[in-house]
Amino acid sequence: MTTKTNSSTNATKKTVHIKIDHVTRLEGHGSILIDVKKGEVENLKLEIVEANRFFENLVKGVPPHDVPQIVSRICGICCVGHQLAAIKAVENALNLSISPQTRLLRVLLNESQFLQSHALHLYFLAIPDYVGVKSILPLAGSHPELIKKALKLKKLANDFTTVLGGRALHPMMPTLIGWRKIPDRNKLQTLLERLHDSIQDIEEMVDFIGQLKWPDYERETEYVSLKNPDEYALYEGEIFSSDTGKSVSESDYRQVTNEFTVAHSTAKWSRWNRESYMVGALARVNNNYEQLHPQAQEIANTLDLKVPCYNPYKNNLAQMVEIVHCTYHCIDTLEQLLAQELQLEDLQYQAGEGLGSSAIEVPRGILFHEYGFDINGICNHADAVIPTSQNINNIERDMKQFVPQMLPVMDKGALASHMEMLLRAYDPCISCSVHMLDVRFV
Amino acid sequence: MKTLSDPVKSNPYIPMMAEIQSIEPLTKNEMLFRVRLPEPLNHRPGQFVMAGLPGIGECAISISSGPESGKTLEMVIRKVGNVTGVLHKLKKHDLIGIRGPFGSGFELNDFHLKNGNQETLIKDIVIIAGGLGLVPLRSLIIPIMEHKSDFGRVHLIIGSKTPREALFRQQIQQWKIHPDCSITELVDNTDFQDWDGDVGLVTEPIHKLNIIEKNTMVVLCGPPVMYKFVLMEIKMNFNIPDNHIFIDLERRMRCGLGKCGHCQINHVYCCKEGPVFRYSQLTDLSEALN
Amino acid sequence: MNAYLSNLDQIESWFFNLAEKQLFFLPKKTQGVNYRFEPIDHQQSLDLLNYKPTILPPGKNIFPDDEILFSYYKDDDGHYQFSQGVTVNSQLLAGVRACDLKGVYLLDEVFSDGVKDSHYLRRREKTDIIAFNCMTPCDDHCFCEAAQSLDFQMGADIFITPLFSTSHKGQANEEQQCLLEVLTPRGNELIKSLESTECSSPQDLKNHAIASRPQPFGRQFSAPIEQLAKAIHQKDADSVYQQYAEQCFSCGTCNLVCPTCYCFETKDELNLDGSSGKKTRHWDACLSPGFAEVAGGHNFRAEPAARQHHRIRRKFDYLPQRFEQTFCTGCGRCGRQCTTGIDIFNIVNDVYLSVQESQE
Amino acid sequence: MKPKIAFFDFASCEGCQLALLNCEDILLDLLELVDLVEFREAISEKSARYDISFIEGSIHREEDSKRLLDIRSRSQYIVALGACACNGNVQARSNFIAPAENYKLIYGEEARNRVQVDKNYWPLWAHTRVRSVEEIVKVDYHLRGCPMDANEFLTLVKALLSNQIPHFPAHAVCVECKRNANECVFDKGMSCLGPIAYGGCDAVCINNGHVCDACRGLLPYANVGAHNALMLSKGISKEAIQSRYRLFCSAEKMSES
Ligand SMILES: Cc1cc2nc3c(=O)[nH]c(=O)nc-3n(C[C@H](O)[C@H](O)[C@H](O)COP(=O)(O)OP(=O)(O)OC[C@H]3O[C@@H](n4cnc5c(N)ncnc54)[C@H](O)[C@@H]3O)c2cc1C
Ligand code: SF4
Ligand code: SF4
Ligand code: SF4
Repeated sequence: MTTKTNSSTNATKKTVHIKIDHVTRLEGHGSILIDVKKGEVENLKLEIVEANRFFENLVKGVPPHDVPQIVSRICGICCVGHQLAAIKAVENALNLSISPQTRLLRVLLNESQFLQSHALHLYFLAIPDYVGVKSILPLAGSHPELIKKALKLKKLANDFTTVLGGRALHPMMPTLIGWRKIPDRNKLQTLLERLHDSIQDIEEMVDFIGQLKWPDYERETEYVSLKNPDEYALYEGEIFSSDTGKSVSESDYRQVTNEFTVAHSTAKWSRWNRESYMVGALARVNNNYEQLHPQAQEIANTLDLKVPCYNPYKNNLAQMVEIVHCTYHCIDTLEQLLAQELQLEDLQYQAGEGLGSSAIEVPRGILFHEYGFDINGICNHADAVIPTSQNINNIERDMKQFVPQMLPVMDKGALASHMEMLLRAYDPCISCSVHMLDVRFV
Repeated sequence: MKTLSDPVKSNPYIPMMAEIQSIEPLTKNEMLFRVRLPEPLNHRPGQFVMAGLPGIGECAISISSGPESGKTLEMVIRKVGNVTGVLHKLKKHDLIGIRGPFGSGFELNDFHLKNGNQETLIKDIVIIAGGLGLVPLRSLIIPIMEHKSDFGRVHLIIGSKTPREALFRQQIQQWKIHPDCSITELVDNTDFQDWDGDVGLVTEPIHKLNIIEKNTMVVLCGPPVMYKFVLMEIKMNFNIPDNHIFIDLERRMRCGLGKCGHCQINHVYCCKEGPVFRYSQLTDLSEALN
Repeated sequence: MNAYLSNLDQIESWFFNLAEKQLFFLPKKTQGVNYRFEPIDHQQSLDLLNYKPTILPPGKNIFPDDEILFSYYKDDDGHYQFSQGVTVNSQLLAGVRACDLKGVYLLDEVFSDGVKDSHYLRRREKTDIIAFNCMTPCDDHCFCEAAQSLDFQMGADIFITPLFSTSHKGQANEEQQCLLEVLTPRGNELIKSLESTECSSPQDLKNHAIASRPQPFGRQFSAPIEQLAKAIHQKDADSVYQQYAEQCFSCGTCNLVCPTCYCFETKDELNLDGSSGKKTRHWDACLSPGFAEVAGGHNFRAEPAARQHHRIRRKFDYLPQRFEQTFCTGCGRCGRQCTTGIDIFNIVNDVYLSVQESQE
Repeated sequence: MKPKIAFFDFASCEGCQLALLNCEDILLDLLELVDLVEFREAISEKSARYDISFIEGSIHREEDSKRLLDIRSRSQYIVALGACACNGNVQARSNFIAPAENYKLIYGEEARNRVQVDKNYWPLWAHTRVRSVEEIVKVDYHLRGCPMDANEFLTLVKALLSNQIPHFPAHAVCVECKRNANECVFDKGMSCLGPIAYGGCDAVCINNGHVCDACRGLLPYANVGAHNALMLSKGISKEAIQSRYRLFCSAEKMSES
């Protein structure tokens, strides 16, 4: 990270130039550029400088079952989400249906990634900001017990993904229709016990987070998430907006994202009912609070997270709440799964022409995938809209409001670090966001 | 089951730990290690040990000291890779793991003037060493020089790439004073350094040897490429029976016990039947000298 | 030693019984077409009669991959303290076919030759074997009769011969009677828990069963094995090795699945603390390109053909010179599992034919 | 002095760095032994010289290769971390599509024109071929796979910490299938790139019911001709075989055939 700041201070008529190249503790490459002349924000840009990888083109020409394996490589942190989104979209394209066993396994797999991603983001990437250190390393010295617990939870989440998926990164067991190999029963049993044991640790972590101070900043925006009448929507649902209070179906996702490009970003931008919207943990908790596990609602209370919450920094609190929700929900789901005999299913399918899309909630927000296949069942169309690319627009707007508001009370250093913290609070995943297709200019 | 009746007590893979008494750089990449063993090796000339460090690895290293060296073991180790690289970083008093001695080695009896009960007169011993080949042969030359009167004439041809790489020059100087001992030292190339020996390949002095063919023993050790040319030169000039020619071979070795299979040359194991072979043993081993 | 008669049902319950007391391995069907020696499982059906040789031979249970040769730590005075490796538990391998039994026997010979390999021998001492005689060739790859391992029974504690036709699974005649020959004192212990009757004329029954087997049994070489060995010993067949080498992936599968391959690589591992660690050994394969490479980069068998040549001669020439036994048991694994379809049976035959031709 | 270790990422999913963060059991012990000076994903510190630089990701733009050259000049050892760095990974598939076409497909013609006008951001978009790290600088060691194998990572770090030369045997995935007593994928009626692919992953995909797609790249001695013939003999079409070869190994020679 290089932070260049020059300013000529004249009380309120500040001139500030801030450039933060390659923001650290961030998945992917992004830079922040802020130019304030005489108290007026002249230029504020969130630059996404990640190199292009053109994923939508990469999947063209491959058979259906290879699609999830390729798009898994969009992002390490979100690999499970991308795989599941792709699997669902391909299944929709080819009209394939799945068994209840497969659905349970997918729900568990998806939530294992919530546990792993949220734990990683909170403890390794975000919390150091609030404790005032540069990384997790000094925390290992000052808060050894906390770090050990965080590592333990992360390990549990990784082992969870590994047992369900074959490995923690780019798992290979899930595929179209079902599972290539059935997870080991004894290992699932052990996981269940470990999840029970982890509750104590999680509560202690909640206590720690509860003591942190969050910047006092609010900006009301549109919150978008999936909604499902039967459950706290993570694996599937309709796309819901807090602005309209209405939902559209996953196949109509383009109505929501309305992507467009800006020159300073290799990732594309989105907007729906107003100039920008927010997805992610806070949006989900805001929209679906009632369906959270009762224990998670209680924790939200303890953490003083009241819905609707308009403070983007508190996305971190929403992540903590979701850790609690997923832990309890995984325990219930695992028990349900273990109550039945697990069967290896026939994975033969008929590949042919079709177009299908899907929406799934991943740690950072809603993820949309869409694929098309020709009559030989070879992929000829792909589209993916990633949570971060939906959020970037909103992040930049948050910053644009934050800077003038705080300019009188903050020096340039504090301003710069609050911008970084804000960016990190969204848990943006920039690697993911740099691959869009099919642009319509609005 | 006959093979299993005697209980196995010892673990042949655990090394004994020897203390380094001195380390002496000989050339840029070769060092002479003198180590003190917990018990005498009782080796024959030409045998080798597996030297290394637990946790790091082992490699085959020839014993360079004479058979009467007791608990002291001398090895010359060239730094070429993993294990040898780590050994080169050791210091005096450090420990080094040793297993062995392994391999056939030389039977000193074969070289005695009066060769055992066969009563053949071994008048001439020709020893040709190329590069690091001198290291194992030193364990043969030392006992010969120490009991010179029991042996006939000794002809040493010692080749190195450059003067910088010539090994044991002082000791060779001392060998020269023995009666009936001719020593030719050569380098491929003087590389602009002082050099009082000859310049050329080890094959060049061979035809000049003054020997009684049927009473001669020849010993060769050097890099794989050397053998073919040296043997050709010997065969062209002399009629020495194949079983009077000894060749010291090198292969990759992992166990030293004739099990791991890496050092196999056709049906023989280099670590068991070798590394010293009579040429007569090798003539129908297609892989030996390729 | 004694012989007994019993039937398959009784043998089955005997196996489950024995499995209560010790680690008990039995061939079990995989999800595809293969079998594997696995700890006995109560839901499994006994597939003794028709199972085709397992992916790995049972001898690998005595010579496991990644075996610890020793572990060590440096004490406070800087002295190395060594320990032997892992403790060895007793195990029982049941349903071992004659070819694999011979494989184990050959490993016994190898590891007790010269300096004894304590690791193998300690495991072997704690391994009981209940072997099984084949009444039909297991599949098209088998050539055990030609390789002289059919009916091999040395090294087994108990040797079972089915006294009924096994070619039609399920609809077996009589009551699936088997002859059990007890070959060791250990076998005598094991058989105590079997419901059986003593047999007074085992040899007659066995001869009769053997005589009713299909003839010839499995694939047959173009000449007796002694003549093949002689041909292989000669060097004229380079073009045959070359021809097979062109198809070869140098993957080493053929070595790794072979009951008589035992080459290994050792690995020294240091723990993160820098002062403790272990030495392990891993199966290695002479077909793998780096097998004969030495420091400095010289490779004594750089060409795939040289490696094939080495493999074939090791089985039919080199090791037989040392141990007076062919080191191919005819189990057919290498041909069955070679992805590119190279079958040692064909190489050996072709080498023989090519040497014959060149001599005419 | 503890060795200075740095991680740099280029175009990748950053999964290899994550794979390291996932080694919870040894992470803290490991951090005792090394001085982690650059790890953008988890810390915010910097250093001028590095003993071991781990490079993750493939190289797509001129500014990336400049940055890589600079890292090389400041590092004692360069380790290519993961399939992206070692052989371009799946993104190298785009080498079969002309760059201009890529832009058009992803961003649309108009976006391209607009970008060309705004010179400030031009380097961000100046995309060339997808290249492996070795195509640009000398690589001392490769940690192959997508993602890299944590055990191999540990082997490498332990070796370098104890002055050893890390060694990764170049054997096929089949070797590890045998060590795991796996049933061969071909016996299950599917096909596999294991016979020509670098092992070292413990055949993890096959252990878990999948096939090998050669994410670790091709063995230097891979007998591609024989493999191609094998695949054809299983009734797989030429196109399907090529698509398979190009899944992870597009940067390699065989897929050009
Ligand atoms: C009988 C005999 C006597 C010898 N005497 C001497 C002597 O007196 N002095 C002397 O200096 N040398 C001697 N050598 C040679 C010495 O054994 C080698 O130089 C030594 O093995 C080098 O080991 P290293 O670990 O340093 O090199 P390595 O790093 O092991 O390199 C050796 C070769 O093995 C390969 N390799 C390395 N590690 C592995 C692994 N883990 N798995 C697979 N392949 C690997 C490498 O590709 C390389 O080609 C002798 C050899 C023999 C056989
Ligand atoms: S199994 Fe087949 S392809 Fe593999 S090394 Fe052996 S002969 Fe070659
Ligand atoms: S060489 Fe092949 S057929 Fe012979 S014993 Fe080995 S695996 Fe079986
Ligand atoms: S499954 Fe693949 S890697 Fe494994 S043995 Fe078969 S071909 Fe080789």
